[in-house]
Amino acid sequence: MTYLFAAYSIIWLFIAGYVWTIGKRQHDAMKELQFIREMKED
Amino acid sequence: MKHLFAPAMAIARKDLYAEWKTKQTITTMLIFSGLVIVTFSFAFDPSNQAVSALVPGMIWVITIFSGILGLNRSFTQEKQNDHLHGLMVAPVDPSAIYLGKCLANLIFVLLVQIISVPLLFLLFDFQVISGVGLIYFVMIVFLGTFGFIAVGTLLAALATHSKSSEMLLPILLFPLVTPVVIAAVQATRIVLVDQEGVSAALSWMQLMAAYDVIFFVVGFLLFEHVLEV
Amino acid sequence: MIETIGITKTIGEKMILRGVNLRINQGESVAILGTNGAGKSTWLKIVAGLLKQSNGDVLLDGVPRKKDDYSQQQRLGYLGHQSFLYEAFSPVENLQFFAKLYQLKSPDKRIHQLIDDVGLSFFKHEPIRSFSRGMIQRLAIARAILHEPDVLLLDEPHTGLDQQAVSLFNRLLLDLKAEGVTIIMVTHDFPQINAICDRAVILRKGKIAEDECIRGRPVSWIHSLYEGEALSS
Amino acid sequence: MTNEQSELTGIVPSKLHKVLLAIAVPMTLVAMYLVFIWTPIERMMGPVQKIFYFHVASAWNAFFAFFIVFVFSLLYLFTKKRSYDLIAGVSGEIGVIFTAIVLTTGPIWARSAWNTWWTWEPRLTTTLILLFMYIAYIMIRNLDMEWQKRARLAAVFGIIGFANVPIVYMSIRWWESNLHPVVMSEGESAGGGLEPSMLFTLIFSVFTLMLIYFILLQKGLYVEKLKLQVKKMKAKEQEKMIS
Repeated sequence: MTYLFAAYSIIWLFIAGYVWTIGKRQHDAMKELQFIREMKED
Repeated sequence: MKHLFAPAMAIARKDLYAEWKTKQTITTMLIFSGLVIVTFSFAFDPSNQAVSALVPGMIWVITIFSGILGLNRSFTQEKQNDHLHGLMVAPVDPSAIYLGKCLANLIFVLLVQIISVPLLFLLFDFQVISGVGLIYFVMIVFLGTFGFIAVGTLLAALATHSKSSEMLLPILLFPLVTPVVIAAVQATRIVLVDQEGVSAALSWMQLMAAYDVIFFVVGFLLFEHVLEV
Repeated sequence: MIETIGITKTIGEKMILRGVNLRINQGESVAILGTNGAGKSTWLKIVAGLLKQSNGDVLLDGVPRKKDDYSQQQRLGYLGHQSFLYEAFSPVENLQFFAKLYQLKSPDKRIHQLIDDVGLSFFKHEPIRSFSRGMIQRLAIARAILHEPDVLLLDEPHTGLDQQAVSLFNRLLLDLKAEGVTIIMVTHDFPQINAICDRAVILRKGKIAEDECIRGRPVSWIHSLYEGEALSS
Repeated sequence: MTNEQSELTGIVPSKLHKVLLAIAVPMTLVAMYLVFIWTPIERMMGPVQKIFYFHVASAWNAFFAFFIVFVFSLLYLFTKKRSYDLIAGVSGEIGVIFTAIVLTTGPIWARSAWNTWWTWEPRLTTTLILLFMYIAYIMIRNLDMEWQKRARLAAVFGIIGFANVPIVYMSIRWWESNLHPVVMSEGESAGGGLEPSMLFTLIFSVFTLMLIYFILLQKGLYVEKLKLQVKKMKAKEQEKMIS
């Protein structure tokens, strides 16, 4: 039974991990965008 | 067609002739395969009878690792003076470059095998096969090597675009050649170790032949996309 | 003869060429000028068939260039930054290899003639590994005109040549010009433009900025044209 | 500001994304309910057998993801449209995630069912080769060069990689059947011996993961496009500052 739970936690962990990577990419892109905006205003 | 075979032969001959003059690649490949054989003899006691079961695997380890060296050279040497551009501005079908390079690489690897495989048999005191078995063995070696080179040439051209092509090529190549490696090792084992299952060896050879055809055609068709600057 | 219509080329995010319309007639010798990154080499590579344009057409005698039309390719000679020559081979062996690529029939006589023309007769059978830049460039031009092209595309051919090599090289080009070969040259070297070319095309930011006849004009005039000060007078 | 906003409107998260997400959450919950509670416990293997549903579903979706890579690689080579290249790239990444799921849940299952972590079972071995192949694919995608060239190289690899999959599977299967004539795992997931409720759960799991695949694909694609847009704007600004 523990094996079963371990397996399903790993599955969701992997997917969550990928979602997190995408989120980080988006976050970085947004930060960059903010930077460009500030540069524009200068 | 006119722009395919004649230039392909010219390119293959140019590679072989350049190699004849410098003897760099072949020497490196031979020394490397010699070192692999010596390392094997340390790892597995050559006087042990059971070790003969490992000989088929060793043949292909030598082929693949020394082959990688040759494949890497094959295109990195063409980058020195932008030689590939010189080939591309000529009225030459891009696939002719693939064809010529395949041929030259195939000959290099076969030459290395002709020297290193008997050496392996000798050092591991392997009983020499004869007659039909030998013919099968030669055919298996050829089919396996051809498949390896067909994929390897395409991927070597792909990898040269990277700055660290020497590191990239093995990573790209090994997963793709697994079928041919499995088939070649199995068929070689059957022919060399237990001769009873020749029919099984035949079906492995069919698999290799199919692989060879598929990847040669794919390489032939896709090569122009790998070439463009 | 050669015509490019609305050529654009994007490499990475950068738009290198933004619609180049240029028509070059048979027998003209044209210099393509421009600052670094103006797209002149890119344009030349597209005409040579090394790069594919993103948009637009390259016409050769009114026929669009196709990648599998090898008779068009046969009419072009291209000399890039690099020599394309194999260092382990001698001049004769190098030219023999390219003669095979271009499928010339009985090329030996032409090969030896060309090697004599570029003044490498004494080194015919030496591997070119030990050659100087000037010697290699001479052989490279021999390679580019080996198959007697109608159009010669040169990418900064004078860089790294000493005075003597330059004059020999220019004489070669002028001979070719007299034979009616169209010469298109990307360069920065104004005195050589003056010596060889009839027409100057100046690219700025991927577009043609100036297109002038320069025959009989002094070098300074070309310079000011390049700087963008000269008005057509 | 308006100019900038108009540049970004092309890539705002679409409504479809929200709809898909709204379907996905309940569907996932239902799938988990089906897997853990609704389906009967298999007699031979016990509850551990329930790993099977998502294990197989991940495998199928990994194949599907790689098939998408293949299709869009082909499309890219013919049309040279950047969005096709992006789709292939994101799909390859998701495929690797699914493959990793297959390769971690497989051993867990094997451990409890046959008391060994790894079996050189054809499907599992093929999946391992697939993982290596598509990691190599992602490595090509991360090469430092202009995107047109990188996309072209990646597309070539995506095509030959996928063409290789059936051959890898065949060869490993033959190799296996030569190694141990009685393959212990034969038929375990063939679907023939499954109870209807189990089959239903399996199919439901497959669709759940496929929905998740599409959501990830869409989100990944959106972020990639956003990154591109930002990069373009940055280049523009830099050009302005220089001149």
